[in-house]
Amino acid sequence: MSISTSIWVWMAALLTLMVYSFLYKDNPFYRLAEHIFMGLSLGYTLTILWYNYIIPRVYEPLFLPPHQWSLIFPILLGIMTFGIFSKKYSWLIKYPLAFYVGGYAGLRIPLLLQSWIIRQVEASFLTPDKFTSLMSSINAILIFAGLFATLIYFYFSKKREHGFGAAAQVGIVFIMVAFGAAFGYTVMARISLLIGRMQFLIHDWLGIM
Amino acid sequence: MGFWQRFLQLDRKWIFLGIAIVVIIPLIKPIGLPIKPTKPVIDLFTYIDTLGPESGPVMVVTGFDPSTMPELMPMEQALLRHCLTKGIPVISFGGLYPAYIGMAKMAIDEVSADFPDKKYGEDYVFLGFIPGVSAVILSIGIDIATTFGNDYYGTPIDSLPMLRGVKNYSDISLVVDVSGTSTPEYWLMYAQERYGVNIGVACTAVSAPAYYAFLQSGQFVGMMGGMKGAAEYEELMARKGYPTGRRNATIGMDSQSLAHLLIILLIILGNAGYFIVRRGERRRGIIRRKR
Amino acid sequence: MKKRVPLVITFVTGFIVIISFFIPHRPFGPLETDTLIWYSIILGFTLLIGVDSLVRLHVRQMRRRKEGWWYSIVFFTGFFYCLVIGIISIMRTPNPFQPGTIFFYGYKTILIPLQSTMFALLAFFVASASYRAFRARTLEATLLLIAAVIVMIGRVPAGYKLWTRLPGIANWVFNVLQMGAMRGIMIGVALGAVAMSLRLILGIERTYLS
Amino acid sequence: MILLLALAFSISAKDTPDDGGGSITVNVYNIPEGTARIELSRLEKGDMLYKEAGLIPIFKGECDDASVVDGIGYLYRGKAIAKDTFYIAEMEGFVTSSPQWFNKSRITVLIFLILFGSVVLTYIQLAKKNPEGLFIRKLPALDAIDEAVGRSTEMGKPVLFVPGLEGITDAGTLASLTILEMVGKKVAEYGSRVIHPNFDPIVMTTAQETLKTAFAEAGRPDAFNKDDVFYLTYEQFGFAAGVDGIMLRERPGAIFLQGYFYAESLILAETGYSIGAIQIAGTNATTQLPFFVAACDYVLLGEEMFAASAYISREPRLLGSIKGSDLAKVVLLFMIGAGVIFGTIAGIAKQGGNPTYMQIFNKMLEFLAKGAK
Repeated sequence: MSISTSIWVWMAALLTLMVYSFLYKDNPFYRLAEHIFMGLSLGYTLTILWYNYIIPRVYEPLFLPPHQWSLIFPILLGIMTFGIFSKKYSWLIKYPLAFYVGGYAGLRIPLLLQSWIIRQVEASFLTPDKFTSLMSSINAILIFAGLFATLIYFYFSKKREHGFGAAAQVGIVFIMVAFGAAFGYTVMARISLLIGRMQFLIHDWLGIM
Repeated sequence: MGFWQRFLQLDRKWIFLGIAIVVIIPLIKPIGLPIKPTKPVIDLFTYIDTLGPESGPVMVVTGFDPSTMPELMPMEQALLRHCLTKGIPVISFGGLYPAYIGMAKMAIDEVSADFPDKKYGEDYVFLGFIPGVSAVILSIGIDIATTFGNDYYGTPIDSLPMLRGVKNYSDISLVVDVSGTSTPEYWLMYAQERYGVNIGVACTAVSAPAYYAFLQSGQFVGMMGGMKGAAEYEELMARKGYPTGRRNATIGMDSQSLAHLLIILLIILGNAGYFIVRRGERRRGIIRRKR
Repeated sequence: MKKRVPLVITFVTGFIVIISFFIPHRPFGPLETDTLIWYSIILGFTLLIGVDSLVRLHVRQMRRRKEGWWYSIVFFTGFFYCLVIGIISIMRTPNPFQPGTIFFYGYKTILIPLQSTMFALLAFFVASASYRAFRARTLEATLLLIAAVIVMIGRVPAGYKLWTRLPGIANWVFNVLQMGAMRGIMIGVALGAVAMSLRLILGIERTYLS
Repeated sequence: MILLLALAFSISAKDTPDDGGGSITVNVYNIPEGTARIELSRLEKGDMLYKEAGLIPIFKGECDDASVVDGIGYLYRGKAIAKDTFYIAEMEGFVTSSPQWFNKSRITVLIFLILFGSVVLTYIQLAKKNPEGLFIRKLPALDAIDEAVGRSTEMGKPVLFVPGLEGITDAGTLASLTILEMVGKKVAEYGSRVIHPNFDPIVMTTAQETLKTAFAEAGRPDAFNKDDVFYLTYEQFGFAAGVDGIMLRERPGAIFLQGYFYAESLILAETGYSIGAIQIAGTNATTQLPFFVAACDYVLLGEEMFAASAYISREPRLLGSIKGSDLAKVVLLFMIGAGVIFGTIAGIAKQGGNPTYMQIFNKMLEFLAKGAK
């Protein structure tokens, strides 16, 4: 039992207990920890912003040799976002926003098509090598049935009657099993986070383990 | 109100207390339940195990912050330990976002302390954070030296002996993204699809289901999902007799088991109570309607 | 006029970025990495707007002495402490995340525990949600329940001890039953996102300009 | 050391395909046993001496030389160095690098893009001409919205609408704004109040706009209180804690969780459940859907959010996209279905000694895989 002597570990442990006091009820200690957290994370975001965007992206390439003058445009566009602070010039933000939205949409389309659609369709093809054993054939058919029924479930252009309704029902069964599996997996993730904090409290703070 | 109604109205606090107790006890007195490695983790482990001192370096990318540290730190340390034990040259990349560099530093310091014979610059290299996210992944495909300039400690890339023959992805045998976010998809899109480099993923249990689809279609070489994935990797290391250091993930798995059992019990009890109460109401309802 | 020019900018940027995916030749090929850099510069500026409106919210709370206004003082102290320390450590050492700096120390000992503890709260909420919200009301909910229990028991050493085939079944649920549905959902969401991105580039979707 | 001209060890080089030029791909074949290193050297046309040009990784046997200049001829020589001897591989005929105007390996993506794009655009034009003509089935969650807002106002409680953590460019955030418009109209009719905490400043300003028009259309422009749409914080868990605080203090009767959420989704849904509010969730974040299904009364699953916003607004652009996606799903299903049937026939034919179908099938798969490569 060697309780830690560093005041930083004590501070971290106290803050952890203050946050967990929320489990008992919403109390001033929790509100205190909540506001310390919001204040620090905001200060932290600004520091990263300063260190990661403004210095390497704006200040250095512009003012230090091999001046990249082309960077004037994104910086000008960026400064226009400050238009939002004044009633009169609030329309200025539309220009940087337009560039940001155009760039984001342009980047996503080909990559979404490639990785999320074509690659998944290609992987769903049932090639003969998937039918090596009885089990693998059943599995291949089940995966294909799951995909088929799920796409039917997400089909909005037809009323859900007789045959079509039945396929959608099978679809929701597959979807719910998928959600159940993901839920089960996520319970694991949350518990391991708690274990991480408890290891800190027991091992690093109280020095029991 | 009958027993079951009160039972269903059980205050949340008792459940919270139950979980806390069930998690703390094994941490103080571990039970040591057996761990059975699964295929995705075995695939990742065997791929790295086939590499050796003369094969291309393995790049371990740190992509997690404090909130997902318990699951992902043991994974990163197991990967670094595995490479250093086998003498595989390893590049620890401090990550695509600034928040991760602290984690990368912790991992590399703790692991390299256990390998005094391994020299920095020859057996392992630590590259710091640079802004640009997907721009960074793309430019590593062209030339690592121009992308990073110098390593975390400021020494120029080309003066690091280990990186002499390493120009871009074609010289790297594997990139493992240890990530708590969706960055593995960036590595997939911007590195694997464009430059053909092999990608392994070590992720939180919550993002594992989504990556199974990419694993099954062969886009990922292997995968470690959640603390159990880390424990399996530690188990595979131990079975091969490699040094594992303090097996945090394996110790955690006992608490994980008990917590899961308690939650399953809660689900069963919650539903049992719900059905009993509903049947009770329906019976009383019928009696009333009969009158 | 104020709406026409931004729409043209969105169209031109989006169109050029899409072409540069298909045309590796000189002007277009490297355009993709340039756009990424320009894109993150503008992202940095939008962060500043978020910070401003939050500071104004807390100033309003303090001026109006709304109940619990002194929490805003705690907020500002935390904010300025972190900002000032951050800027100082940037002055001194090039990388504020170098473990030596005070900033990293504050980050490691205060922000880390707070963030991961907040995240670890989820474990408690998952447990109480499992007990109270998790009812087998319908067929679908029952299936979700059964699949969750199988996966939870199968992915843990205790499950392996109970019945050696449990991990295998949990994996089967994952690799087979879950695969088809997850792929269907991914394709559906991806189609929706591509359609939305097309609308944005072609100027059909304009809510972001309202 | 004996200079062994190994017949087996050979080298070849070609312009790197589908690139912006300035790069040549060098391949080495049947690398002799026990090779420790393969050194690559390059001779520029007109020079006399080979110059060092880096190493070829043994495990790949291939590397891209990106330091070449377009249009100049190069000769490559590989030197495989084993323990006590080395092997030389040379090539005849100069190679020049050149940029390509079209990346052939992405032809499939281009075809998908053009097909899907034109289908969506035609549907949008169709929807403009006659919006009623395009049928979309009614989603049960939409009736629940009426019921939820009605019940919440009867109890004299406000309605809470949480828009998720993503910015204005996310499909889920845009769909949530359309649903916000419908909820806003309902709340205005019932004379209640809607609280809208925000994570992204641009979404906040857009939401203020949306609610102002919604209240005006419901004939109660004065009832809209701008301060009900406010900025909370920029940090994920600070936001979750802040919204929980609002739930516990304001005690809303109905809670809408619409948009792209991350791990904090369960904190919101669980606290909402604990104060007994009707919760209607909707998200395109596939990893968070299980929590909402477990803890909320109604959930719009991924695409259902887009369909709901199309159904509510009957906007041609939204209707067109849903109909376009539906048609794409049918086409994809037929493709996979045809692939399955053709694959099995080819498989049987192959057993029966006639492999031609199988070759066609593999060529089809290769073409598709090229798009995915």
